[in-house]
Amino acid sequence: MFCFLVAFAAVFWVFVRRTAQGLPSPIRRIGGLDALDEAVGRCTEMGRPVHYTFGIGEMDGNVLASFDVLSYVSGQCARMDTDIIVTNALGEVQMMTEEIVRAAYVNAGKADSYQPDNVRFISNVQTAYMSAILGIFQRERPGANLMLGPFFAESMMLSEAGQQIGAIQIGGTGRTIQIPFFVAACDYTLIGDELFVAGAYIGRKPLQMGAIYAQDFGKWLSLVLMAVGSVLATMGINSVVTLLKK
Amino acid sequence: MDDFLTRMQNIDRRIIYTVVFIVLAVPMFKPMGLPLKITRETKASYDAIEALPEGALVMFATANAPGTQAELEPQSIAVVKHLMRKNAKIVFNPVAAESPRYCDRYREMMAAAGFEEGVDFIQLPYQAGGETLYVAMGTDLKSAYVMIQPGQYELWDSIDGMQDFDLFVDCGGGETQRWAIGHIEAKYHIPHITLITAVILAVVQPYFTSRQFSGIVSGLNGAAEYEVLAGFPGLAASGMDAQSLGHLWVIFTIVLGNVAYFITKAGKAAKARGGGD
Amino acid sequence: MKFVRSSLPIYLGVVGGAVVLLAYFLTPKLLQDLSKWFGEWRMTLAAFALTLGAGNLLRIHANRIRLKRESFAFSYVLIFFLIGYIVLGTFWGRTHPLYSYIFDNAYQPLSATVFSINAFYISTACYRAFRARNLQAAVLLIAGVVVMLGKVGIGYAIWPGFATVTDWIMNVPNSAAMRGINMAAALGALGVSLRVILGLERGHLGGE
Amino acid sequence: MDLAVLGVWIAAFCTLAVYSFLYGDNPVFKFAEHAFVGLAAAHVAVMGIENMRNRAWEPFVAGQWWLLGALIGGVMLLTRWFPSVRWISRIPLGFMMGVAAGMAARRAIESEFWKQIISTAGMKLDTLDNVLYLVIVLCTLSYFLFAFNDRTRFGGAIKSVGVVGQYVMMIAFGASLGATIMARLSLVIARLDFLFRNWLHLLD
Repeated sequence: MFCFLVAFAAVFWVFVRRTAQGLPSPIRRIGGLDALDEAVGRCTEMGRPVHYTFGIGEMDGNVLASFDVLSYVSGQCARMDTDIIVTNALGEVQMMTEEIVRAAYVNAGKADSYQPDNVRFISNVQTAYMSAILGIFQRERPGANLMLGPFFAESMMLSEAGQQIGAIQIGGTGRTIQIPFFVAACDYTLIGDELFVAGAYIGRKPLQMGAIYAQDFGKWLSLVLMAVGSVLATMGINSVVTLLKK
Repeated sequence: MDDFLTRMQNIDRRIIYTVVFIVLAVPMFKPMGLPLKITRETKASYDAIEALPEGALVMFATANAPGTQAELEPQSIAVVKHLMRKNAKIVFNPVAAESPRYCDRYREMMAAAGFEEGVDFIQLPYQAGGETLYVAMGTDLKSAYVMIQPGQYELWDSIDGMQDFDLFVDCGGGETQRWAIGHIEAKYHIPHITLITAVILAVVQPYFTSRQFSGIVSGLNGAAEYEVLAGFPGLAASGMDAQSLGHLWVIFTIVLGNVAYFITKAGKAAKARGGGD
Repeated sequence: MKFVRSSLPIYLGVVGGAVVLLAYFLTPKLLQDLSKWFGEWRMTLAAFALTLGAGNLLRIHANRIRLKRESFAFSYVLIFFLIGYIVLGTFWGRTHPLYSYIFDNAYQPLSATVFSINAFYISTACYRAFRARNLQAAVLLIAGVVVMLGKVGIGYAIWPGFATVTDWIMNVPNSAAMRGINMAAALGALGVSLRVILGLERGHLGGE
Repeated sequence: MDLAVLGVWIAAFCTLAVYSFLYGDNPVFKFAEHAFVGLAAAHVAVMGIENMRNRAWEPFVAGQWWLLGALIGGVMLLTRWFPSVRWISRIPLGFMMGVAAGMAARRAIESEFWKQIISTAGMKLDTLDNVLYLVIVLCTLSYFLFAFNDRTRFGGAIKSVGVVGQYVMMIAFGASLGATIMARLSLVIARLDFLFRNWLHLLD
């Protein structure tokens, strides 16, 4: 396993280097990410704010990946003069998002339009968070509801509440159990890994593209290991499993 | 007619909600006594506790919160009662900010049954940190709880680390199960059973198949089954009828919506072909 | 100074992440100790951050009152309960009878009821989502309805096979698909984390 | 009226206030919502303060010097309130992000990736279910291959395998939803039980 980690990191590094020198980079399309501009555009037309949330989960890979998207979306909002409301459940994520949204406004040359009160800490208590969002949806009527991060049971409630006010909704999480709820109530859903490649997909920076290649390498490796392993296991040879357990 | 069909496709949500209320309330007054099937996951949990030696050491980590109490509280009470019957020594460990209040109640329950605090059971203080806390417990239990002074609890002094435990019970509706097996089961291989909300059963079940969890009690059904197995008639069994009836109503609305949808679609297709009205 | 401002946070992240990750595989005592300390530090820092969050909430609602925003009167309610409960819990402790009384009779029912709204919302969401608009939606619908019927007695009365089919769907296609999604997501999480641990992620904290 | 009865009435008011939102937003719900958010934030802050004291300050005073790091970091976080020095708070934030990434990587690789490969690779293909299981895992995973050009023949093939994966995922999502509805209903049952039994005494 450690060998895998080292190999993964090495592949990662090599691909980052190579994409920096300019490697052609085809990626398949991801509908949910293409829809981000549509969502912001719609809010601009309707004069409604965009709502962005990470859910109430711990600061993990989902949150780190979602930071990339937030950075992009808040930049778009700044350019289009559309408000973005970010609601947070974790103290440290609140601080990070303040930094990100502020930086996006500065980079867009709209430092003056940044409104600190729109990046809001609500509560890390799930139900208190939910009730506050229900209120915000009813009173501030966001035209788009972007939910990307480690979601728990709030996924169902937020997406249904957003549906009721007619917001265009994009949900995405690596927490597999919550994906069905997003599929049921959102216009677009980022399934699992699609969230993690979001940064690369939007930004197309060499570093992030490198990550996609390394992840694909990991997937190919596991595909082969599983296929070969179980065929061998059927023939009574357990060498792949023994090797992996080392 | 068309108007009616269109309306069946978009029933006002308030009507759906009202009927949900009614179908859930009625069976509470008029129970129907539908039969209960015991799943192997619940049975396995019961067996794991039944197999414990007298006076076994158990950690009961709980992330119970008001949002999950409808399902987790009946389960927890049944399991704690069962552990009490086995005279187990229990370390209650609230791992979410709202959980200490629940542990208070389990302690009161044990104290009322004649168990002695500090000797037979203790409650650890809540700490923020989530997964970090599980890592810390797996690394070095004692230093994860530096605030407990030596001599404060007899039971705590007799414990060196996670390896001393005979059973780890993890209760929660979120991520704690994965932390428990990732950072504690993976390292010490002590039996783990988990009490969960029914929603997350689909993700937790693979860990039962792979034997990382010895048992799963899931949802109100799981609680009712456990109550039946252990012979404590209780909270959960009474809610089962209401649950089934509410479920039928939801199925009914789905069928209605689809039938209306297809009739309208067929009608439109007929018109497109030039059929008369 | 520029280093401290923009690079130090990133390097500290590199050190923190690398130590925690490597301590999982390597055993030197120093590494293990450091990893343990870092974990403890993060827990304490998380506590600080939470308290700061309450401060943010206070500021926003104070601003609402100051600017007389829509329905600002309710911000007084929020601030009253926020400050009152903090004072009660900090100076008299969480074991004070009044603290527990409020927790049991207001906090807990509020929380449980808000959560139970999920039951209503899922019923309307399924009513809309489970409609065979296209082939994918049809697949979703069929799997959903079969499993729903497999879970209740009446399904068994219609056709005893529903329970068997439900078990099969849950154990084979559902479990296998979830495993595939999980594995891909785990690699994604690993990729995102490595970007931080290798110090390649400069976007979020490096700005001025 | 004694305190316990009053408590039940307060709880019943809270329950009904929240359910009133199902009909539409209204002042009673607004009151309940704001009170709840305030209480919840306070409860968490009380826990946080308690943790700072018993987790960092007291053990530090008792001689665990290494906790100094956490205390300094905590004070640095507090600089957020002062705009001129708020950049200082980024330093502990960077550290927290790093440790979070380390933890996430640890769990991702071991229990969610590696063990799952082992479990799948060790599966004997002696039943139809097992063959199907393997095929589904492979198809689903293929859906998440991103770096290919679907205009080549090879890329087209991967894409079609991924489409199969997509359909299987729809089965899984439908099944999960179907399995969840009933469980969610139990949440309302518990509230109704409270209203009918403890408040209105309609049930014994």
